[in-house]
Amino acid sequence: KIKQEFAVANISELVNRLTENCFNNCITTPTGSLDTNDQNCISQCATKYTQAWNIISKTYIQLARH
Amino acid sequence: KIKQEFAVANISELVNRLTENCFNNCITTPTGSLDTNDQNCISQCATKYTQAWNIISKTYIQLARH
Amino acid sequence: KIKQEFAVANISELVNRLTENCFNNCITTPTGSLDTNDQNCISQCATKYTQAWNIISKTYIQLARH
Amino acid sequence: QELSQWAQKETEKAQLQQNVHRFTDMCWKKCITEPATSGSLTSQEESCITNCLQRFFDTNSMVVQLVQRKAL
Amino acid sequence: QELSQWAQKETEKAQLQQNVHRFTDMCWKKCITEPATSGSLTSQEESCITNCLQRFFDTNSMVVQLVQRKAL
Amino acid sequence: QELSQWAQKETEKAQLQQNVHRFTDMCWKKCITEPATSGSLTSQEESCITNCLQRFFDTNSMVVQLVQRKAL
Repeated sequence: KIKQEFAVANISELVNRLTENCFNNCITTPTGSLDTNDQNCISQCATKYTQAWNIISKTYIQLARH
Repeated sequence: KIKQEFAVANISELVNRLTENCFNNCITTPTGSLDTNDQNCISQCATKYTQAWNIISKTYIQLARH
Repeated sequence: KIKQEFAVANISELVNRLTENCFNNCITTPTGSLDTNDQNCISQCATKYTQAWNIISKTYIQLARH
Repeated sequence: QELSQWAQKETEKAQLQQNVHRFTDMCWKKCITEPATSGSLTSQEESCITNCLQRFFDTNSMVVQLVQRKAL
Repeated sequence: QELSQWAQKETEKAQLQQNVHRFTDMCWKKCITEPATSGSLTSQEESCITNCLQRFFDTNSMVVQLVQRKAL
Repeated sequence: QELSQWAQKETEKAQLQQNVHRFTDMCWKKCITEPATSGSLTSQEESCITNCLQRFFDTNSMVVQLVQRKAL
């Protein structure tokens, strides 16, 4: 059960960091709504951020072993 | 008494964030003293930051309800 | 023994902040290795950061007394 | 039990206040880029700050949905 | 004793995950400066992110050595 | 009682050290914008860093006074 809590905490931290970084990446000047461009940018940014997170995970585990 | 502590903590956090953001907003290159321009900027910035804090408070409470 | 722990914590925090600030100062676009220029920059930056830390220590202790 | 309910409410209130500080900081940095020259927000700055929080919540909702649909 | 070993391992894992979040955030900010226009990292962004973490570790090693040699 | 006084002093010392780290970080970011090309601060950088902390304390005093006079 604790293991699950760790996993949940991990996803929740990813959602928080992803939201903050993609909000900053895509929404330079906040307007009255998210238009199609904004939504596309956020969705693409979210995929890219997850890729970056996977790369750092792998590289970090390799580096931490040595 | 605990309630007061929360309120005090809240004002203290506002003072800290306001100081940091208005220092960065007004003092681009720190010199030997705060001149009149700096002081005017800090005082105006402090009022504006408090306005922003009030807007965010109201909007956040509205959004949190839904 | 606790005193040593405080001192160790202090050095460890200095190493962390110094690493982060000098990495950002010297490595604008990360490449496949640290070349000689990067290494010189990091070593010089580290000395400068330590100087800044000493200045802030002295000035902060003076200001905190008043 | 009433005491523990009261304690929980106070904790929630403190958390809410902390979020207000965090979001004010974030939206200030996004919307206010020039040194202050007057003692009140321009209408542009004011709407930028309101929109900033709303669009941040929209972005958060989108990200949560993408995670739930395992689209990432 | 087994329980305390298990607890220690879980704590280490949580710490490791936290570091991964911290470094992803740092290298994202360093390597991704333009708004996203496609749903995958360019090869340039990808190698920037890998290199970012490795060079950060190199920088950290250099700093630790300078401190140990009392060169600061 | 002596022990608790000692503990309090150590806590204050740790807090002071933490502040020194926080302010060094803040003033470094404000005053040092170019990559290092020499192993010591220029006189301009040096005075910027001293002034940075003093003006930050001045700003903090002004803000505290504005809050106390309920001028915000």
